[in-house]
Amino acid sequence: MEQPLLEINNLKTHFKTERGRVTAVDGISFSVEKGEILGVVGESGCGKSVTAQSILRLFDEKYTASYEGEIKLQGENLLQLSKAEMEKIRGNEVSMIFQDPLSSLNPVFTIGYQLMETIRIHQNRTKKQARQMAIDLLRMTGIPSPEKRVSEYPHQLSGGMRQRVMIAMALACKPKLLIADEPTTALDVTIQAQILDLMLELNEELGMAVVFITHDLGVVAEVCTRVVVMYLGQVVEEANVEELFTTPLHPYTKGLMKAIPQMDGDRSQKLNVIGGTVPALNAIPSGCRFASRCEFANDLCKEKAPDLQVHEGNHKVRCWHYAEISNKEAARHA
Amino acid sequence: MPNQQAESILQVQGLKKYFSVKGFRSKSKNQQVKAVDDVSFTLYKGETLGLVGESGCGKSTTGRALLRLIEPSGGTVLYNNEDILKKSPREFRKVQKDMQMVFQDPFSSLNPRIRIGESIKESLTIHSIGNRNEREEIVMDILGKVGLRSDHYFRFPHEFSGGQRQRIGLARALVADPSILILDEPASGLDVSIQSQILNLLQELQDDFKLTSLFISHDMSVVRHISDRVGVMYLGKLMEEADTDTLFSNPVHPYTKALLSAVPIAKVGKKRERIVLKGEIPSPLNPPSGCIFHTRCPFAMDVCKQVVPEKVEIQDRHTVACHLYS
Amino acid sequence: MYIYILKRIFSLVPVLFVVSIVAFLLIYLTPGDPVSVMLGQEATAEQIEALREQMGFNDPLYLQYFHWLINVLQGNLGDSYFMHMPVTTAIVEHLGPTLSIAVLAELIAILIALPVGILAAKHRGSLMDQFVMGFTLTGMAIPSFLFGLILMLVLGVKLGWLPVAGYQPLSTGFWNYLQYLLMPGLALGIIQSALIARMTRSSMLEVLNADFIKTARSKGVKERSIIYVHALRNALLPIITVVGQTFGLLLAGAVVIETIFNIPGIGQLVLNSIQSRDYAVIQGVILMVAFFYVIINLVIDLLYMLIDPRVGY
Amino acid sequence: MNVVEVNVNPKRVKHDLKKQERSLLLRRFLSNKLMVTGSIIIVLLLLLAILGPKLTPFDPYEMVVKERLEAPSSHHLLGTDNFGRDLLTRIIYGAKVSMWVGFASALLSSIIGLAIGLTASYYRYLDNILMRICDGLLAFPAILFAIALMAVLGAKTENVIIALTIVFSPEVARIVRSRALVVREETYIEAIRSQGASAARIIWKHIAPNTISPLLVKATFVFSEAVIVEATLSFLGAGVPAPDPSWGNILSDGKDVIYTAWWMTVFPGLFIILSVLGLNLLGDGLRDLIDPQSSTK
Repeated sequence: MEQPLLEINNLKTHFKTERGRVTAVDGISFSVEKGEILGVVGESGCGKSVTAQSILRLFDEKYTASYEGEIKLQGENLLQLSKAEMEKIRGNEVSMIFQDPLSSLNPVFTIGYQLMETIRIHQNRTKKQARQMAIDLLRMTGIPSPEKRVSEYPHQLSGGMRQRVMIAMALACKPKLLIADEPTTALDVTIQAQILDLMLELNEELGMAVVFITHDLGVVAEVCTRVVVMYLGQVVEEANVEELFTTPLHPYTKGLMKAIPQMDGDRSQKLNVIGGTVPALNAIPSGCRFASRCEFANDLCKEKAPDLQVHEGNHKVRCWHYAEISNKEAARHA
Repeated sequence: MPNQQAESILQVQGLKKYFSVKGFRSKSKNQQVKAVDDVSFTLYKGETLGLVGESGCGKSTTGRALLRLIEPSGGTVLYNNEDILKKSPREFRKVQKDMQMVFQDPFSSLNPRIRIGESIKESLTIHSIGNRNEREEIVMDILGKVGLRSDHYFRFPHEFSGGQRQRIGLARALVADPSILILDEPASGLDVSIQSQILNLLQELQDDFKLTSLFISHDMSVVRHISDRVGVMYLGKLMEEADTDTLFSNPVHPYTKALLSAVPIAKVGKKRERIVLKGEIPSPLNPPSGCIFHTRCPFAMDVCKQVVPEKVEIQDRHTVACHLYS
Repeated sequence: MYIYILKRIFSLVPVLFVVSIVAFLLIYLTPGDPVSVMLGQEATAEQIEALREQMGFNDPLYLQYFHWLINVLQGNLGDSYFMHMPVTTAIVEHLGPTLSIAVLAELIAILIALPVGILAAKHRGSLMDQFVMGFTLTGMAIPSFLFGLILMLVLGVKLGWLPVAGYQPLSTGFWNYLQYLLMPGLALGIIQSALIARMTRSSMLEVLNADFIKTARSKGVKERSIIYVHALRNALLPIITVVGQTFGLLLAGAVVIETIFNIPGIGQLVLNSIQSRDYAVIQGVILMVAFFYVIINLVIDLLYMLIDPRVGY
Repeated sequence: MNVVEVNVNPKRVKHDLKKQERSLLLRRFLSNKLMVTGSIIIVLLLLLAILGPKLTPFDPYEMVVKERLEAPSSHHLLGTDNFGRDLLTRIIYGAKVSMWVGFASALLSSIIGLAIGLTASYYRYLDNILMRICDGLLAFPAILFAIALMAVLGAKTENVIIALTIVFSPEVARIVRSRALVVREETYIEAIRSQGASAARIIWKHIAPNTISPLLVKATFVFSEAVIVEATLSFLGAGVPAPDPSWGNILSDGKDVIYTAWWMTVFPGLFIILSVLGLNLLGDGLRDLIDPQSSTK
């Protein structure tokens, strides 16, 4: 199996706060193959967005953030690169789009300026060439009359349009990997559908791998090929999308799946509930982090933290009793 | 479940809310944004009507107009067959006891400077229910009903999580024993696992308090789960209204079809063809003529461009406003 | 676009109206009877009364206000009894030095404040940042006249680099003109820079937390141009607003500083008027400064349009 | 902070909670470096102003011509002024004047500013009128406006307070109004309005308490600015009239003899800087302390 495009080993991201050091991402490991769409799913505070931004080292490393572990892009560990080398990679080999289209574009510069900026940083193009490339990029992401839009300002466009501009900006230098941090969460459902279709087309056309961060399992099912489920700074389950939805193993993943009101679910049934609340990052319990909310937790879970074991193929899970739980449930249903 | 001969408790007829936008450029005279344009529906006792639609469709303005948080520009709202829009503030206060609202953002729906018990007690003091220490008892009792402890009474909002704050919002709405509950995206600001706790709690409370509710949300699957009937809104107009099962199993209006098909399903292998609407939601400053959906509708006919479609009842309590059916 | 300009200008009318009312009331309520001063001690009561009637001092208040307003609009701010000349000429004669100090001080303030504020924001939490915060806090704590005295003591007397007092108009050569203005300019400018630096720092910090900065960084934009291109342009708005608002403070500061370095500017005019109870001059100066303030803030408002495309759209 | 299981009678819980909150506030107060240094400076100055007169043997008004302009010595710790009066004593009495003028004008302009700001934010038709008046008043720079007002009111210490109040109230009103307008749009105001609360109840129980934190911070800065403006007024001879001592008029006496009697400029100057710096530190510290949300972030 040739080398994966991106390989993250035991990534830890620490933040200095007034109340001491907080570890938002605590030993994350997963890899992304060329042209694959990997879903990273979890609830707020699970560290999925911190993981995404750690890949591009977007946090301020002088005063607040520090990293441990490895982030290998085609064998090269990004954590050891200098600032200048990192700046060459950002927007060129790996680029990113963000959640809130209203605030992710600079309000005082035109769309054209911000698009051309990416092009001219990484490729030596004249202003005229860069402008033409910008117009083509806008057309590629489905924006009507791109010649006019180029000289408009962000506040003149709708949320959906702005997200298309963000995607155009990210694709300016044909990156190998696109990190999408909840790109459609702030959009309406019909606009979200358009953006998701666009991303699927671009992934096929350009063979560009995508790390898709979201909290919406519906979006994961529609877009991703493989999924990583995160809880409180750790990966608790990793599987192909079919396996994850048909045979989820970790109690948290199962709980999440049953907690969502399904479009074809039984309306008379009460929704499944995951009790309690997520522990605070500076008060992480010993043992399994999900123990406080897990109905199957026993003393072993409370004392010793399980690590990510391989169930079969590339289906991994971080739970001591996932096998017994599945058998018990299978027995109950039979 | 919707019982057919249920007694109607609130009749909304031709509700309108027009915001006038001062013409910024000389040539554009004072334009009007028709945020809510001639919306009519009925709330039946003990039922939950879901109001669903994308941002800017006027669903939340409709909710606020019923409580006159935003003064409507027209239409009538009959409660105990009196039009509450015409009542004087003093008379309207009685209605305000019976109609309570639950808001979306857990982090700004509670006064940060006041202990949560006090915030809940406000409603009792305003409607002079019980005397001083009786009120404290009533509040502690309602705290228990929403899954909090009586000693939470003395804590400040910043000491609670998002889910707990929504419970406090529910307690505040229910403490004066209302008959109608208007919920504006009560669970949209929460994570899935907390959202399910709140939705279950909401259904229990609706049964205990025999409440009639108007549930406003952009999340189709949540609305489907909790509503008995559903109305779909687009750019200020009510496009279609029906019992939940009818609407979700065979939607009639092209917009409803597109809306439901756009919702991503957390199931694998069910690749259904999706109707992807072309173009963007038109700007409310100059909405399209005739049927406002015609610019994006795959079945748009000439008549749709000129004439505004009438609301037609194609089946029992299943109405739609579309020329394909009038 | 032009609608915005007209709107801004039009919105000034009520403010200027209030300014004129306040200025008029200040004059009207000031004790001392101008007429008796004019006629001197020997004048009999009847003569004073006749002159009062003739000059319209017994008219109803609003009538006096209109007369006063019409005069002001024609540039006539009444007469100075002490200096026996119209207030307007007195002010215009003394305007030169005060304006030059104010402009010089503002330049010094901006030249110090902007780089210092930006660097403090860039190296947030570092020693440099703490030093800047210390400098701004103390800077705001020193009254400008006190700092002027200290500078005079140190630069003027001890080191003797700059003349301690006096003023040479520009016509007598640039360095000649500048050397007298440097010390007052520095005294005012450094205090003013403390305020603007503090504002620059907080405005830059706010912008640096915005989402579009993270987008720029994710595009591989160099840290330098993130600060000076992406962030600074957005941070400029609140900064120029503060500069506009504090320019009025600066004019008043210039007035005070002059008394230390006895520069024949508006300051001295005001000081002498205080001692000689020549209130018409004081009110005239106040009205002029207020008018200046309103105009400057209008200019700042219009500058918004150039910086932020959302304004006036 | 996770909520611990407690099922005891509510009254005692209320009592314990209040104690807990006080100790939390104290701990946050002590951990706030700015706040602590600021308060120490201000407390020392207040003690000086109140106890000082009892400690110093000299009378601030008694002129001893032969001891004129003496340098700081064991006899006169900070030396004497150009009328032979003990400088330290005059500075102490001056502290009482300067601090009192600053405090009174800060308090009065806060009260007036709060009233104007709240009314303008709630009653929109009044908003325009009140705000244009404030803009008009704000066009007059503080020091010059105070000079003009003193000319109208006459040179008395109380008049300085009135003048400063007129000068600073519009600023406070503008800060209160802008915060109140933000608070007005918050959901909890919409909630209380939907329940039919009266305008007065909404303003005083829900909007006003949430405008206190910016008001307190602004009041501290008004206090420090008032001390500077009073010093400037007295320095120009338009503030606290001689022979009453105030830091400003001591500096004014010292201005002409600056080369020989440097102490007449340095010591009162130091006291002004110290008091204003203390107040600025207090203001900055207060800003972090007041908002409970900011503390838990």
